[in-house]
Amino acid sequence: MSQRDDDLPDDLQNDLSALYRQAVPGDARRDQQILHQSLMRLRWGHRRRWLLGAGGAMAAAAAVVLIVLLHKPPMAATPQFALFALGNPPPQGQVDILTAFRLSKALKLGQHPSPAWDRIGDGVIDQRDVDAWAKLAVRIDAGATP
Amino acid sequence: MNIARTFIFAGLLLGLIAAGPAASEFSPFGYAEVYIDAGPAGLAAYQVEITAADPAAQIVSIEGGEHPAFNPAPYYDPAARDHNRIIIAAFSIADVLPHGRTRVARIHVYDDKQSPGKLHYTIRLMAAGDANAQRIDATASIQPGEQP
Amino acid sequence: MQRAAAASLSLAARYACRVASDDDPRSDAQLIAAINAGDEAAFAVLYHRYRDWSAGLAMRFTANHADALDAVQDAFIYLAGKFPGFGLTSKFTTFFYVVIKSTALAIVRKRRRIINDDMVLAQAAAEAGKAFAGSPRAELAAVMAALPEMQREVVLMRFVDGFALEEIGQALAIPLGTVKSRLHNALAALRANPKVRQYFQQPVE
Amino acid sequence: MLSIVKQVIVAVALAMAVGCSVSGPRYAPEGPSSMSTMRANSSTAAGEELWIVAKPPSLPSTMGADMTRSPYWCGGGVVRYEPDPQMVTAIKPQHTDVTVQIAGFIAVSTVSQTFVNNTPATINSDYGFGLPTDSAITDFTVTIGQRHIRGIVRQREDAERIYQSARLSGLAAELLQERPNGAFDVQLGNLEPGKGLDVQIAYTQTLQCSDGSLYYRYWPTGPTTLAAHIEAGQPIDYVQADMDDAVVRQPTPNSADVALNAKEAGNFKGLTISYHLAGNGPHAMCVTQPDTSGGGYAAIMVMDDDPAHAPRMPMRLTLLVDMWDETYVYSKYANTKAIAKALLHGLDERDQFQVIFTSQELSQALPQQQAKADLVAAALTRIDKAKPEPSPDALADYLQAIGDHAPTDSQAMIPWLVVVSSEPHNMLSLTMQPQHGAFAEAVTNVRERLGGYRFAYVPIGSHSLELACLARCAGGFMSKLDEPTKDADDLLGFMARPTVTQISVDWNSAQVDDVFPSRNLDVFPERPLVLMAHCKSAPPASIVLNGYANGKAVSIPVTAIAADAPGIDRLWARRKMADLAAQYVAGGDDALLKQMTQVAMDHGMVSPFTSILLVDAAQRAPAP
Repeated sequence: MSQRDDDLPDDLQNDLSALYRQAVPGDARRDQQILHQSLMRLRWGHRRRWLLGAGGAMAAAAAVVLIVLLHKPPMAATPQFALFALGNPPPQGQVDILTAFRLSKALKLGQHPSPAWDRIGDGVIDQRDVDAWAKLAVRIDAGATP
Repeated sequence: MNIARTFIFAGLLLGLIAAGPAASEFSPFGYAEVYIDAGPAGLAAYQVEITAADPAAQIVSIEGGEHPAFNPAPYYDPAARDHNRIIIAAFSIADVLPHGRTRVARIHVYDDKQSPGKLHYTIRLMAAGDANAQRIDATASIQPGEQP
Repeated sequence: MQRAAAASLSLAARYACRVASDDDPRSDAQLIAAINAGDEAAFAVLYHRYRDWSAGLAMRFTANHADALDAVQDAFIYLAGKFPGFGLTSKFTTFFYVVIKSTALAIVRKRRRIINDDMVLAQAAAEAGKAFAGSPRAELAAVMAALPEMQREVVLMRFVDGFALEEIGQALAIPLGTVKSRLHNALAALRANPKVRQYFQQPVE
Repeated sequence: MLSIVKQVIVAVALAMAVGCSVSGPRYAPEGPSSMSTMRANSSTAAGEELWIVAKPPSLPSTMGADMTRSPYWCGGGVVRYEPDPQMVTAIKPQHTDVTVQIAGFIAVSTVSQTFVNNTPATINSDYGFGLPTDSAITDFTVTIGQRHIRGIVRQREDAERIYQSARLSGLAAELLQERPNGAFDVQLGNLEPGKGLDVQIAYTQTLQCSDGSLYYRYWPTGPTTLAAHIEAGQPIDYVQADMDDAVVRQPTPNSADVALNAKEAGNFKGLTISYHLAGNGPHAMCVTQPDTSGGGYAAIMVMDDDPAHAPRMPMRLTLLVDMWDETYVYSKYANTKAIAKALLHGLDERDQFQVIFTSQELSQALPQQQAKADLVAAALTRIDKAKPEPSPDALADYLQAIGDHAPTDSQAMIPWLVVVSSEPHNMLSLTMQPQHGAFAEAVTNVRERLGGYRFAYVPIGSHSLELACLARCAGGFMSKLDEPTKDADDLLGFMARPTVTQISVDWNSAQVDDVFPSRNLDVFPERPLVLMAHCKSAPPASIVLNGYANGKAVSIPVTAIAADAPGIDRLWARRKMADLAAQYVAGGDDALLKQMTQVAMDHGMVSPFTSILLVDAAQRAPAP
């Protein structure tokens, strides 16, 4: 490599700088956001230390919340209940949209459907089971397994 | 005679002009409106199976209906492997339900063989229910929509 | 957690309000040692020390202010993620050049869904001349854009960023000989190009 | 055509290769993706395990950490005015609304974004986004005014043809595709001036797991509201969200809620929601989903990041040091040497090692040796002295080194094909160049010959695409090296310290017929195991995981979190497709292509073979 390769005319260097070193205007707000994110990231490196304490506190808070929830009175029933009896879901071959609708309505009315309605099998009968019954109803052919 | 020939010629010409645009207006896209007539009962749930007569037709989208109770897009089989056939269904627990004939859904169709606007569809009502989720007598119909 | 976030934000706000001029006497290595020890203020100093340098460099690859600032943000977040336990094995700028380039290219790729870095860099190089349309600088930009990326990059690192040849080798992880040969070939191409020959007609001092 | 098919196949495998990768042991930064150290959460496809360790300064975007995180709903979509398709501007979501349901380690996200065409002309927008890897799109709905239109999955070519046809005839149309590079994009056709629409996309993903925590991430690109509900199925130690606008509450010991209302447009760099499971030792979760035929799916995650459960085990390490002279700007054999030396420094006397220098044509092998200090020192010296392009007389050493598995043609004579012994051990290949020509041989070799090898790959260049694909084909994953010394030690410590090994699953009488991965079911610190299974019968309510921890047999009973997690079937399907892709790439016939398409169609899944199409045939945009 020759000496010439390690030097360039000033004009050329200046023009190169003008072309490839364009200044980006300062933006205090953006600086703040960048620093904020960076400092949050910095904290991740140390998170184990302070999270152990925070974890205990949150667990205690969760326990309190749980107690409150356990003492919450159940939803009051309305007189309409008697008008609508859910019964059991039909066998798979006879499931249609009314199956899902019945369950949805029963849930809206605060009824407690039998475990047979637990389409998902999570021990809780809710809107997710309604969707599962509805999806079953509209399958062109049963079974998604290739 | 010359006048008559002129009229005939002009008539043919007008006919051609009229036919020209019609011939060039073929669009492979169309849609069909799905109606349920539940009579006086309020319609709270429906399920229908729709088949386009042309096996080459492809259902490309499903749209909800006009009444707020059935405005969301209905349930359907996402796999929908039979392109010209689909089962759609919806229910509503809204207090205000449609009575009489109401458009519950719209299917959007593609067919590059024949205009979906002229396609023949069959529709089979699989279920219809009232606000108490009791089965009700209803009729389902499907009608190709106007070209946009 | 929320307190931590709020504290971080207020701290960030305090430091963001500082004037960008760097009046901290500590060296980069000392700042990094302080950050390793948990001194977040030192990180802010490092940020302000290199914010403009980083943004200017990112602009080269993104040709877009917003993307350049995104690249700077990603780069400093990445840097923050290396603490504690981060140590410099070269000059900070040598290390950070690679980071900025990497984040900038990732952003441009993502924005334009281009997966080939050379395309990104060639576009950025071509963009550089647009602001100077009709001037000799536009000619220079066109000539630079025509250089192979590996040569153009070495020229810019040497004469715009002021890296020593050894530092270029470290940053690009190429042997010193390769740096020299790329620089030599690039400058030979510039000298031979009539569009920029006028730069070389005056003797180099 | 064939090359396109191959590209798609590679894309399937690639998507899954990326899908195996999640955040690093340190929470991997989303910034300079190609610089971050990563660990994978699972070995996934059937077959052996291939570890790929990359240092990719110019990593393709789909291989970056970005693609292993939550989606970028890029504001900077490309908008082409008609009639000038070259004219480009940007369309940004005015608002984003996200709901997230997390069941154990499975998250279902529904992202609704409002787009308005504020330009003076009808536009076609095309914006790309990355989804979390190991994720699947489950729904695509567009709302225009009061009209809700849902798209339908169609074969990719059909969907694209119909979309273009609709667009050209002035109909509002949308197309959601998976790109061959593993990213996704949405095309919005004929969005009229002044009009807007809401695009809603739902997707399912597995969460990243590290340090006993599970991580969900989302990056707002503008004003965003997000509501997440976590149902862990076991006690949660603590929950956190790292954006200052986020509000966290934990209503029950097993569940939590996170709410975010980010009013600022722009520069947020992501919300990370994480929850840490109570207790130490192995954590296991099982999430199930019934299908419509009485069967269902189960997704299982096992993690154990406690180093105390992972004593350092003796290793057999073979280093394949590529000395092919650099031809790419990023190729650097000096770095290869640095990594090789760092790895050797990490050995202890119980380990065995072998160094093989390779180039594009020839290799020369040092003998298999005990990692005694003097022998390691000698190897280090040899590495120092190694020069590119070894001399031809090294061929004999090379053939001797590879013994019975000598490749039959020079093209196949590439580092991945070197099999030094049939005994399981760790093999690290430090290679500069991908060997496109012998891809099928490589896959076959990895699937059929390498057995229990733990095979790491260090491409000293920007060729991660093929390697990631190969990794997936081999049921492996991709990780990256950042600083040779630090991360090589890290890698060795990691490879030599399995926490739970030889895991088997007692499905508790459920009839399970397709599980991915099917072999090498090991757990490492920072590297959980994720299994996806299809059940012919109802998914199990509980399972038992048996394995070995610290040399002792362990049993981990797991109660399934039965959740309506739409998409577990699709997550399973993607792995099924990847396994079919691996068979195809390894020389399978074209029937496998049809099978892959069928799997995607059966599951209503967006894939390289299938897209979601949405056409509004009832509304035509005015001519531009």
